[in-house]
Amino acid sequence: MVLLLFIFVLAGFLGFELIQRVPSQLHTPLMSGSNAISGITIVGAILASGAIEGQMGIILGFIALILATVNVVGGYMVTDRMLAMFHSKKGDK
Amino acid sequence: MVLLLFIFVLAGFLGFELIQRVPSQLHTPLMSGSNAISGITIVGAILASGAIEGQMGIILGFIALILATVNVVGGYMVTDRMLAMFHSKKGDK
Amino acid sequence: MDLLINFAYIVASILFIFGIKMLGSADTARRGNQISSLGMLIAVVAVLLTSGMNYTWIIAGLAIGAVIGAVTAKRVQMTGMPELVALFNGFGGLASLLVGWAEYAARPEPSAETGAAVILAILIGGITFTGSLIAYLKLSGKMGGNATLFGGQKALNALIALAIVGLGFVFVTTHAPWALYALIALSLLLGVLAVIPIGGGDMPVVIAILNSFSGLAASAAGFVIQNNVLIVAGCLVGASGLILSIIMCKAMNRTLGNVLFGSFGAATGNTGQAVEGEMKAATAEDAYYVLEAAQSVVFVPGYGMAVAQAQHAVKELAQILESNGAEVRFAIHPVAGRMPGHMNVLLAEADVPYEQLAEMDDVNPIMSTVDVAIVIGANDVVNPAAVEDESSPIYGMPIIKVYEAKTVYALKRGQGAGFSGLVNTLFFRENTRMLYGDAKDTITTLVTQFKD
Amino acid sequence: MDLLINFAYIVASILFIFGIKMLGSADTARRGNQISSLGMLIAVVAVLLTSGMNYTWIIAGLAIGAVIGAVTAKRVQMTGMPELVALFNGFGGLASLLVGWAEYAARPEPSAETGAAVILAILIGGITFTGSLIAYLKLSGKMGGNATLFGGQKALNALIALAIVGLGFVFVTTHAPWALYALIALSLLLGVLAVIPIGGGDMPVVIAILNSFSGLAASAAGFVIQNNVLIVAGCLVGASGLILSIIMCKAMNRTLGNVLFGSFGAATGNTGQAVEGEMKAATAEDAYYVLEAAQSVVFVPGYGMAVAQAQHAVKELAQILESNGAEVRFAIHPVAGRMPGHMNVLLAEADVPYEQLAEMDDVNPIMSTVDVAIVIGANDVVNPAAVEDESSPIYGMPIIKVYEAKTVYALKRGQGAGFSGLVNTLFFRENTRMLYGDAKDTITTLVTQFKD
Amino acid sequence: MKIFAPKETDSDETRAALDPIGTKKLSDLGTNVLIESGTGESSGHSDEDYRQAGAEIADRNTALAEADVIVRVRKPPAEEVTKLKKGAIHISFLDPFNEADLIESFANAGTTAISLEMLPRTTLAQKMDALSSQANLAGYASVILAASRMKTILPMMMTPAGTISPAKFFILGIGVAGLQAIATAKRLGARVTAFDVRPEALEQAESLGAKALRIDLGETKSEGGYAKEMTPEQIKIQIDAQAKVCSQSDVVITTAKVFGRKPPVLIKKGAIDQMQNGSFIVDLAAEGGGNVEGVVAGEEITTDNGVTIIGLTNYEGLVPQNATQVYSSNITNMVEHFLDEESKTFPIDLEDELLKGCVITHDGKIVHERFTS
Amino acid sequence: MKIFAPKETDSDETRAALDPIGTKKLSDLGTNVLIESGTGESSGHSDEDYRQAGAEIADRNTALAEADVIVRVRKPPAEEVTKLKKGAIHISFLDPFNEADLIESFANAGTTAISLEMLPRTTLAQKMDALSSQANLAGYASVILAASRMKTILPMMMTPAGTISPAKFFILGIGVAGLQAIATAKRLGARVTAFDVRPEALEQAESLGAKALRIDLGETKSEGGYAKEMTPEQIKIQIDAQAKVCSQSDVVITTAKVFGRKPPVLIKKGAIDQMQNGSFIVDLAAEGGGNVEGVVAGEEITTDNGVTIIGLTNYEGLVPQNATQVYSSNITNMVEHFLDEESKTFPIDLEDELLKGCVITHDGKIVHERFTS
Ligand SMILES: NC(=O)c1ccc[n+]([C@@H]2O[C@H](COP(=O)([O-])OP(=O)(O)OC[C@H]3O[C@@H](n4cnc5c(N)ncnc54)[C@H](OP(=O)(O)O)[C@@H]3O)[C@@H](O)[C@H]2O)c1
Ligand SMILES: NC(=O)c1ccc[n+]([C@@H]2O[C@H](COP(=O)([O-])OP(=O)(O)OC[C@H]3O[C@@H](n4cnc5c(N)ncnc54)[C@H](OP(=O)(O)O)[C@@H]3O)[C@@H](O)[C@H]2O)c1
Ligand SMILES: NC(=O)c1ccc[n+]([C@@H]2O[C@H](COP(=O)([O-])OP(=O)(O)OC[C@H]3O[C@@H](n4cnc5c(N)ncnc54)[C@H](O)[C@@H]3O)[C@@H](O)[C@H]2O)c1
Ligand SMILES: NC(=O)c1ccc[n+]([C@@H]2O[C@H](COP(=O)([O-])OP(=O)(O)OC[C@H]3O[C@@H](n4cnc5c(N)ncnc54)[C@H](O)[C@@H]3O)[C@@H](O)[C@H]2O)c1
Repeated sequence: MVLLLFIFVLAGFLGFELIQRVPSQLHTPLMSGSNAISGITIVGAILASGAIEGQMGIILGFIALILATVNVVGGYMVTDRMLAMFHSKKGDK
Repeated sequence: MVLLLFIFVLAGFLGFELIQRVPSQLHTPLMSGSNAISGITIVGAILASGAIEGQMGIILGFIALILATVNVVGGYMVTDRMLAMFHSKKGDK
Repeated sequence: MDLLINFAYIVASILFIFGIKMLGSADTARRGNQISSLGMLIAVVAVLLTSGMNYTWIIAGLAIGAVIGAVTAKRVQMTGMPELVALFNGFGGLASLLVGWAEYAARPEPSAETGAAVILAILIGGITFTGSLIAYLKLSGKMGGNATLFGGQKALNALIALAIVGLGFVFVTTHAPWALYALIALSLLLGVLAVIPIGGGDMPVVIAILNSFSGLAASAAGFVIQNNVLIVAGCLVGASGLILSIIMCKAMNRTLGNVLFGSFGAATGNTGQAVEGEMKAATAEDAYYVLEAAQSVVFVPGYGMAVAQAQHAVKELAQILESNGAEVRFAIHPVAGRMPGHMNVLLAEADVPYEQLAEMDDVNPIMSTVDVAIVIGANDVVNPAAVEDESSPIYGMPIIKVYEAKTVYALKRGQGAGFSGLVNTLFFRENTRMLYGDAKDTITTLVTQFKD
Repeated sequence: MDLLINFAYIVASILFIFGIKMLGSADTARRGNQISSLGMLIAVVAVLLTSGMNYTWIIAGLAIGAVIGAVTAKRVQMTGMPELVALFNGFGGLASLLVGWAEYAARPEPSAETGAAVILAILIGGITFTGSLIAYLKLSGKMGGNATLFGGQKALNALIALAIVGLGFVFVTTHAPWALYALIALSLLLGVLAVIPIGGGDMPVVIAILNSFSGLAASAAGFVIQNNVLIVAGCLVGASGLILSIIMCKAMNRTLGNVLFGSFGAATGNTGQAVEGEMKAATAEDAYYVLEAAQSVVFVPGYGMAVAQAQHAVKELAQILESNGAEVRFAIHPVAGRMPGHMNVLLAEADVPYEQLAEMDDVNPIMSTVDVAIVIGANDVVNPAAVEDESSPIYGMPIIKVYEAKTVYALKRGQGAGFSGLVNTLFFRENTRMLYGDAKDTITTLVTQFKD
Repeated sequence: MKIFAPKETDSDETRAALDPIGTKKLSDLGTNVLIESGTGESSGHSDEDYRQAGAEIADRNTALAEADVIVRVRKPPAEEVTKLKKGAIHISFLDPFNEADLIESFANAGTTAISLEMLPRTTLAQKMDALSSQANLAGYASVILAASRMKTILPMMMTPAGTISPAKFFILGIGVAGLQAIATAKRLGARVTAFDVRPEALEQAESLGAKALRIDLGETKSEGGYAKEMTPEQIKIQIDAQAKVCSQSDVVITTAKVFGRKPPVLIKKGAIDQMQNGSFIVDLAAEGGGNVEGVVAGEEITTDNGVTIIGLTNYEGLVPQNATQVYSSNITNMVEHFLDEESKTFPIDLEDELLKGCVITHDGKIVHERFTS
Repeated sequence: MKIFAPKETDSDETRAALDPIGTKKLSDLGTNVLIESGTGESSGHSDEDYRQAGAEIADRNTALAEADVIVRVRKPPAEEVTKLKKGAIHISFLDPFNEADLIESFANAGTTAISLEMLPRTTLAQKMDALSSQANLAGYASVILAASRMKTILPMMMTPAGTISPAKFFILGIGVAGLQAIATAKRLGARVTAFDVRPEALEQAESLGAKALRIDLGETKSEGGYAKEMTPEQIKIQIDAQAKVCSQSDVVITTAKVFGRKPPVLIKKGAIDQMQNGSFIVDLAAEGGGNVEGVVAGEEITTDNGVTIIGLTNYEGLVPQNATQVYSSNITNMVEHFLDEESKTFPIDLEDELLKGCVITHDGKIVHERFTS
């Protein structure tokens, strides 16, 4: 648990440092992209729906899995669409 | 061990991100300051000289402790002296 | 096998880190997103290797979720993306809540630590879910975008917070299911209450915050199931989301606190006269991105350029824009400045080539094809009242019709009027953004942006 | 108690993170160092709380080390600091080596993982130790600063590396003490061999690298004794030290590889004529820090300023320097440029106040009190040969004696000569730094530095 | 509608009321433009140029009697007013404050006299504002005149043969002419100091790189773009402060006019006496009496201590081609502004802000409020 | 050592060889300075000014006979050479390529004649380089002259009364004078195109903001800072390209001289015929024959198509005070450079790089290599 906390703290700092000056045009894609990452809870959902005993747990896990997958798959795809648009606009000139 | 590796990786990234644009005047103090931090091995040395069994271990630990302490104490003090000088120069104007 | 999985987690985390970093810069953003999705793939594959899994449910869940996600993502209109992101975000939060709940359902007697983690996962996940839903509704127009306020809101929120703390304590000590259910209900309620009072215009910041929350929720879920990739990825998102929302607030000239709890509704410029619309401030950074992509740019200098002595900086910006491929013109209004030819003197001093100087009559017909018009300390000479408002004292004066350009940046120090003392409705238009500050400073900042 | 200790470790790590971050910026550096030392204190106190410790040795060791460290740190001359840092760094490396060794001595049958960690701690620690020692000797002048090269060096190094890998394998599998001792010896040898061929001028970069190594050694020691504060702090130092050394190389216009393995010795400008000294390039960033602290600055414009059309940028820099408290003058040499009054035309265009223009004869007498002279694309008019070299065709021509200023920055595009085609010895002087590149770009970068 | 531009009668006048560009524009608007032969001679335009632009070269007397609108630069000789047909509109500078008789005769002739200097100086009217357009060129010309007369150069030059210090200019009155004089002298590299009673004008001078002389005069006001008259004490303080600057200046250019009154005398003999041998004073207000004591309108005098005082009455006439261009454009803009598209007439609506300001006589009466009493 | 500055004999000459500042400097160096009465009159300096600077006002004939060094601007009248004492040093412009007789008489008189135009143009010699110091002012004055004569202004102005387009200048020959002309015209806001045969000069013109006309002429060389003569084909190509620019220009300023030869005729009648009515050509090479076909040295002519060709011989004389200042400074620097501190004499060492270049006669002989044959 302590180690996990350690990891948590370090990751937090890293998150802070990573995002320094983001051009405002990228605010939305960045948000959307990191939203997709937050779908990492999919891993938890998989574990819950696949490895947990008890009906209740599995049902909850299953719903969680669907939602998390939507978040991940949809999130990445939307972000990619946004960025593709942005790119082609830049490519124009 | 895996968690430790995790921590190691995160800390490494964090170290990279922290130092972005350092003015050349600060190169030496920064080096000196982080040198002092690398004296953290003092913690290991304390454990070695205080908690390890076996004569050999203790002797090695003891020497390590002295060296690490020199590194830590001397390192911080030298850095502070450097920075104090730098400060007063800036304060001048 | 476990070692492999854990190693995969590390790789996934590293990919997330790179992904987020690359998302922060225009050139690498798309690659960054792909790299982070690769990280996600690795994490998912790794967890699937866990021994003793029941794949039926998993595959079903993955399939259903993937189809829904992919279809919505494909279908959505460009304009609908922000609200979709909000919705997805809400799903993520709910998923974290459910993971926490499921874990409790499976092992109903958690240790204190795990219990606390469960509560956090549920709490943060719940807030994220309903908060995101409200944001979605507001953004998609299914709910009034205005701030919805009612009396005692603050008191109510405080009460709920108190109740949550109490219930949390009860749950950790007694593991009573009812406490859990109550917590779930309250957290969902709290999400609604927190977002409802915030105006539609501030929703992007709210989403950024909720995004940060959903990361934290994932992280909390990670603590529940003791999974470090969840912790790392969740916390990365949590922290970067927070920073991002702060950056966004800065870009809006607000503080985070002000957005979340401040006075709501659209701030109108204190112009003393009723004008429709509001003056929208932008930063040089915003302008940079628009200018960077602009094909044709028209500068409209006025007396403020003379006062700021910004001509040299303007010349430099014009040169940069040209070498960036844009067509650059200076539209000189005959009465700009305080003497005939005032702008000419200044621009000649800065060595702006005469070829770039355009007369009002030459530039007005093509104004609607101009991507960006940059109004540098000019006011009266671009005041649409001269064309539109018959009651205006300057009605009938020819002006440079910058308002027809796709985007207008107006550089001024503040809300000062021009020589004629009139309110300028240009500054309140939909396509106008104010860049406040001394014109020279603003231009120099823009130049710096281009150089970085 | 364990929880408390671990918690303290986390706090210490956070303090280190803040400390390093703050060390990176001039305003906060000193506070940063103090914060990181606080972190160290917390870590030490925490470890002392570990149960079952024998405090006799510990207190003795701490006391002895502290006294030595404090006294040397107090005593050392300002000029001796860099080598002292090198020495301390070496001690840190050796300590890590010893910690690894002690752990092995205490538990001579380590797992494969721990065994690998022990090897790493010993290897990196050993290299750090002797490498630092050599750096110390070179810097303090106790050993020739020149690169010491001998034939077959590379082959030898490769051989040693091979041997280390082999011995490492033996040690991990058999735990044989002799393998360990051999490893220690070889790592010490490798440190010596790696640093000896590097010239004294490059020592700062070497120290930065060794500093990074000592961090990694601590981290390795952390893996040996499974202590996470060691891992975190060591790795932070390792990574930041690496970045720092890369930054330092950039500031010297070199690559890291070039410094460590490249052709050694001083690079002389390819001027075609033998001149003592070397042309030393600097970056605008370096110049910024010197200018920032300068009390009096003299600009010496020449034809290059005209070619670069840098006058406006120069004016801006001058203004910034003035508002920064420096006294700014423009020293105009009568024949600077290509026509009489060439500089006057340009500076008047940029609106440099006439009060700031100084004639050669007025500025020369005070030149030795000037902190920084900035030579902007001037060459012949600041060529000391006119005063010093009787054989020079321009001997006897009056020049602006910038070489008397404390620091000279010369802005040129490259090694081009001036109108007269002569080599300019000014550029090879001890107090001159070249800022290569178009003068306008260089000045603009400087201006940007001030604005950031 | 017939618009007639007669040749200016003043032999010093180099400008014309219309140039070929203006002629063309008026023709395109559907009016008939009549030009007296030789009108454009001194501003660089031949009769042929006008003819190609659509004008008819007309006999002066015939055209005066026929024309619906007469445009010229200077006020007409009194005898010509009677030649105009009833209801004709006469547009020119009129100097109405000093020309009561002339106004009287316009009224008697039943003609509409428009005095361009009376045009309200609103933002809207600027395109017709001939005072501004001419003052602007006068400011430029005054500096070039001084530069061509000086024994020294304007810019600073640091040369192998020593440093030539910059010429010092002092501009008094920072209106349109003063600003352009500042701009021109600055362009040539002179050190320029400037003064005006209106504080906002000082900022404008600074926006052109001049040093503003700030004299504390207590309260001053401005109205409609023109300066108000000052109290005697204020004038005294100002005069002393200026004398000091003058004594250090190589060239002093004065441009201070006060609407409807004699220009203030800002440079007294005492100040001139302290000025350097070889220095110049250029008085742009000379026509109305001058800002400089002893200035003679239309002439150039040199004082005992070697100060040359130039008192031309027509600086803009030094660049006649451009002066004609902008004057012609002002006139054309005015006609275009008020022209009735259908009937091709120039209706005089005395309710109109602008016309109310500049129409002096109409329908046999003096209608302008400042001249009726 | 006595140094004498006689009043210039050419009545058009406004400059003097010494001004009071130079006089003072020479006096401080320990020499005796003699000045003829009225020497500084036209450059703004009274006898009194000189006297205060340490000079003695001397009778011309006496002083000519007494002085060890005679300094003046223009070449002396032939009859005065004989009046000099043997061994006297005479410093001035001499135009030695066209004045064989004068040189002869210097040699016969046993005097040392230093021709300032022959001074090698090394970086070291710049402080004495009167050609540069005068050409510089000539470049400035030529533009101011043109500006004061034009019917239009130089800068562009976008005004409510229409846009005044900038005047177009074409500068031919980008030496010292050409560069300063470019700088001055640019300052005033004109559009400037410039041309020179030396490619490096084009970069210099661009460094002042002019547009360089790049004509491909094949190979051209420059030597010691002077242009070499071109081949006939090269001249043809150049003339055609220039004619086009001329026809679009309001003012053409030519400054092309070739060391020791007649200046090339760059603007032929054909080009002038295509130029606009009211445009100007200012020929700075007029004295040596001119760069412009039909130019008359010292006069101003107007062609049938209204082009005014100005061929003054002394543009720098338009700003006599500064011209005198820098000339005086060149002279003073030269005396100071060669003065023997102890004996206060001006020893002529023909081994010296600079003297070798500019001493024409010495010790009764013509010693300069270019004039001995
Ligand atoms: N051209 C002529 O001959 C002439 C002569 C006299 C009068 N006028 C009149 O002057 C006006 C000219 O119009 P215009 O558009 O050029 O100017 P304007 O209408 O007077 O507006 C100037 C604007 O510049 C802003 N400003 C002032 N200093 C600034 C600085 N340092 N940085 C950024 N912005 C600054 C001011 O707003 P903030 O205070 O908010 O910064 C102001 O709104 C017309 O009304 C015209 O009729 C012209
Ligand atoms: N004033 C006069 O009347 C006159 C007339 C004719 C000749 N001269 C002679 O010209 C010389 C003037 O001396 P000076 O010191 O002014 O100039 P200089 O000696 O000619 O040196 C100019 C320097 O500027 C550098 N440069 C060129 N373009 C540049 C750019 N874009 N950015 C940065 N640097 C640039 C060049 O070096 P890189 O190529 O390495 O960049 C060159 O070394 C004297 O020898 C003088 O005798 C003067
Ligand atoms: N509305 C417009 O757009 C418009 C158009 C043209 C001019 N204007 C303004 O009208 C004003 C006057 O223009 P003008 O040039 O025709 O004015 P002007 O010729 O009447 O006077 C010239 C200047 O002299 C100054 N002056 C008067 N008495 C003085 C004294 N005792 N000492 C010093 N200075 C004195 C005046 O303040 C004025 O600035 C200017 O501010 C100008 O900007 C406005
Ligand atoms: N050593 C020094 O420091 C120093 C001092 C003064 C001048 N100079 C240099 O000497 C050079 C000449 O100076 P100058 O002004 O006395 O020269 P100049 O008066 O002899 O000639 C003027 C210009 O005309 C040009 N020219 C000649 N024939 C031409 C033709 N057919 N077409 C077009 N242009 C033609 C020449 O190239 C020259 O640039 C310049 O480059 C100047 O920089 C050097």
